[in-house]
Amino acid sequence: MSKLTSLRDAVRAIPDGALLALGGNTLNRAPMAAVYELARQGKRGLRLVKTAGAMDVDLLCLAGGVASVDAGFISYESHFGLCPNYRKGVEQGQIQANEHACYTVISALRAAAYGLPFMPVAGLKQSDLPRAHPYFARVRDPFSGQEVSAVRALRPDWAILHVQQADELGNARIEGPEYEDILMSRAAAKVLITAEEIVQEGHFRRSERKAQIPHFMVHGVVYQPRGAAPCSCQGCYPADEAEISSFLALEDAQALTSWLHERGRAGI
Amino acid sequence: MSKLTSLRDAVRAIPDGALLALGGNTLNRAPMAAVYELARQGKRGLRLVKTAGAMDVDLLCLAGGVASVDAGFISYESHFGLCPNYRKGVEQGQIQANEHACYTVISALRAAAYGLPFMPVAGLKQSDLPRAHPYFARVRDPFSGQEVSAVRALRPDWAILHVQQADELGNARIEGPEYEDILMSRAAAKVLITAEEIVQEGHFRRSERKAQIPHFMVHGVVYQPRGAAPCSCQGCYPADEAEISSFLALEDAQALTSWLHERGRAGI
Amino acid sequence: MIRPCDMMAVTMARLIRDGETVFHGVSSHLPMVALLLAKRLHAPHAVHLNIGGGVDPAIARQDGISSAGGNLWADAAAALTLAEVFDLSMRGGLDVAFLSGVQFDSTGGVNASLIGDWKQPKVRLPGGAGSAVLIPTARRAILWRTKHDRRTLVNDLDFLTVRGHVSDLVTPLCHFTMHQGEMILKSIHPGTDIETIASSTGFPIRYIRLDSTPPPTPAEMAALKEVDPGDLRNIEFRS
Amino acid sequence: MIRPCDMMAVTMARLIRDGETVFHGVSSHLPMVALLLAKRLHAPHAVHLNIGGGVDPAIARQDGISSAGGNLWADAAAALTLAEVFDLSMRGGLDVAFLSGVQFDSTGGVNASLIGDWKQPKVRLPGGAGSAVLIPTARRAILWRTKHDRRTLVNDLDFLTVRGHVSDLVTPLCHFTMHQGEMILKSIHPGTDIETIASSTGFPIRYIRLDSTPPPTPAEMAALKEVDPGDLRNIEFRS
Repeated sequence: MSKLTSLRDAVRAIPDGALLALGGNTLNRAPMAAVYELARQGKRGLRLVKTAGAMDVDLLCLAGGVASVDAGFISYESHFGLCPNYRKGVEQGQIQANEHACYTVISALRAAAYGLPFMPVAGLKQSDLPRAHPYFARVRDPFSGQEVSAVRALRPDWAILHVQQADELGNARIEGPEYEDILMSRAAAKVLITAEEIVQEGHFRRSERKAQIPHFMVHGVVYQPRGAAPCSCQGCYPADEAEISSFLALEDAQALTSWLHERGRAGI
Repeated sequence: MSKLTSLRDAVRAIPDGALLALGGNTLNRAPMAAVYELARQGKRGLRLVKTAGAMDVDLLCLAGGVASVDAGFISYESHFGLCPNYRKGVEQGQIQANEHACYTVISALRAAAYGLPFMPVAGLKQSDLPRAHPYFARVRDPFSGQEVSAVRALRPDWAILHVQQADELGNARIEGPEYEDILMSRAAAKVLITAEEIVQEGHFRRSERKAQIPHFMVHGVVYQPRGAAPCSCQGCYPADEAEISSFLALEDAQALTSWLHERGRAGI
Repeated sequence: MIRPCDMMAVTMARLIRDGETVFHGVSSHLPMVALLLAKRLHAPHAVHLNIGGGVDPAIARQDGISSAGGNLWADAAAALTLAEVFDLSMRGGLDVAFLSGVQFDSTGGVNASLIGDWKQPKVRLPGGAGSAVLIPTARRAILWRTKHDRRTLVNDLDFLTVRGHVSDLVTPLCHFTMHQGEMILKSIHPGTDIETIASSTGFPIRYIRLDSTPPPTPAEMAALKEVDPGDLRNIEFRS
Repeated sequence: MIRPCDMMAVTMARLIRDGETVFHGVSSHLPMVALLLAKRLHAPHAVHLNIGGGVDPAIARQDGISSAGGNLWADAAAALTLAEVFDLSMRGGLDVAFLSGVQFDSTGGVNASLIGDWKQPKVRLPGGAGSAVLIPTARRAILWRTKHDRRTLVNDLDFLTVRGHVSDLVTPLCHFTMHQGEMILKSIHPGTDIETIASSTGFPIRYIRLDSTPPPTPAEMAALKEVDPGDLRNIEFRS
């Protein structure tokens, strides 16, 4: 029942057009190795879901693989500035920007995890967002009669999550910030795990730090050291500024292909 | 900013009539020392909330302190049988049994934690429960138009939780089964923690096993070794069958008073 | 002489298929043992979900008091809280839920709430725990009850705690299964007969093909003793 | 010469009161430093909430790349995920949220979404992150922006990402505060004057009483260097 597989085979299982939740937050613990492989395989029409994305989303946009992005925030942080490829794709009408408050992404994922078609959301009040997007609505509290906002469920076809530890059955543990990863593993129909380290199942059994993602939710496990690089991975490595800058210097999809090819030969 | 206090003073802060969430599940990690103290102080009109309660609920019922119980299951397990005092109180019309599916208690607490007046609930379909109780209703999904069940929010005035470790600021950590305790700490307006052990704040800071209940949600911390006994406490002690049987032999509230007095003199 | 608890545990275990996600709750030592037995025998990859929150616990430590305790967490590889197990079922990911009750009717209806009128019950029962949401959402719900009499298997429930995806009902006398919305007799445990069952059942007994429940095999009995050395499967019969 | 980042950090820090729960998100080094400064000085019991999920991290390790990273978790005593921080605000438990944007109007409206027409934007901005739900639910939202010009402080927003409980807006030039639904000038930072501010602001400047923002005190500057040895507060000005 081992689910260990290669990154190439794991990513092959993800179809064009998939609704894809990406773990991590901005430049932290994003599943970059899997993102590279999605780009290498030339996936098209991906519909991305994330509270706050950065290089992961931007790279797939440069690769021309993105149809839409449901997110609260898409940008690098600090001196890296905005995501140029995401911006360009949206501004040229090739990519649909489904702007959320980060919390409405969480609420939409919760709805999926709870088997619900929608989730009421407190807080979304005076904003043009509900007017601009059909995934927002109002719903009446059946007890008080008062109205409250609601968001439509987002049930990703796949969640791709990079973790520090997994066993070959699929049990996976995140150390440090969890971001929305655990929720994504519940909301998605299938889960792909890339892991810094493959441990024995007994490792979790003997520990009080249990896997937070149980094996039966997971459909593929890839041993992928530095699988979040050039983003940071808590307890393993910081973000790699030079590498991020190197990506940001790429001018087009062709340049990206060569850049990915170089990294592929280096085993990244 | 220490919140360390005595059990007596902590329980004094809880008013008659409070909506009270009790941590743990059946005979596991229920906050029994605090329950004893609620009975000793003769609290009245308490409205209890729990997914599955046993001796905690039954004891407060015998003490005459309970107005209502919102729960999915109220019973001992295995050979201890039903909760006689809860049964009697309900059957005599003194206690309101607000039967839930355990999950609708969870959903009602989630609604409170998420600042919502209600929570939609999948699954509650063919049942007399919604007809019998006003906290169930139907709500229309604003996107598909289909109907789904809903439960009214339950926002406890207090959650009383027994944990293995807390620091004096209120940071609290549960080891092993969490049951609904973490959710209760979010849903309740105030939280009372009793703890097997008081640790230094630095203990959590140095560890990767962080407190799951942050200090600012907590209003009182009581150092209470064996604070779940005679229920079990994971990693500390098993349930005490003799002591549970001793309680079950009590015939009335007066007998309970003596029984609690004896235990009080023994420092329990 | 086959003990009813052994016959029930084995019958329930046989209903679990390999790879299924299976949940049991509180007061559920019998299904817990049945699940451990199935995992030992024909369903090694069945997934054991429970209130203690451990996924596939090895249960090195027995607990006769609770089937919702920390022993179901301590040696598990992954943790999944009760809330999350419910969520799993709500989104269609739970294959089997084991649930009990006090009254059962021939339509698969379950009453675990009360006896008498719901506005002023004669007997307040524990309540259905997760039944009201799990039985309609799990792929199938397997019911068990250690009593089989006309007060348990009734024509009319005093209260409908839930009706839903009930697939089977296992009692000390027999095994019922749901067929086209009706609870029909599937097999009779050794040591009883259809007349005894009919006279102990409040609703009409119907069946399509009637089998004898195969008695526990030596292999099943040996495995049963291994997974349940403390005889937890017998707790409900002792009380 | 007072650097704008120091003046802004100090001004924002002074707005935090002791014991308050305070959240900042991504791309938020300046409010992060302001909060650490406030905790070092007058608000030791302010509670630091963030995306990394650590409550009151000591932040022994600086991170110039992200204000949402693991360093905000590593040495915290308690963990609270982003989802739970949002929940806290939704139920009325968050005192202060620090948020930014690209356009601000005189009613406290914020645009962080786009420039141009929303159906076909000229510029796609990062998005409001948590703003649309936090600004209406936090007791007060403190806005900051490292640019102060007529494209930033505008009469008409291209898109209303959110309007809500904005209490203050801090820029490199001045400090605005909300008064009866209107953003009014509260104090002018050293080194500028009201004419400069008026000509750099797209909406009419109004005030009730106009102060000079007190320059950072030696104690504030000393504490600032202690909590931010890596000069993270200056990141937005360098880029």
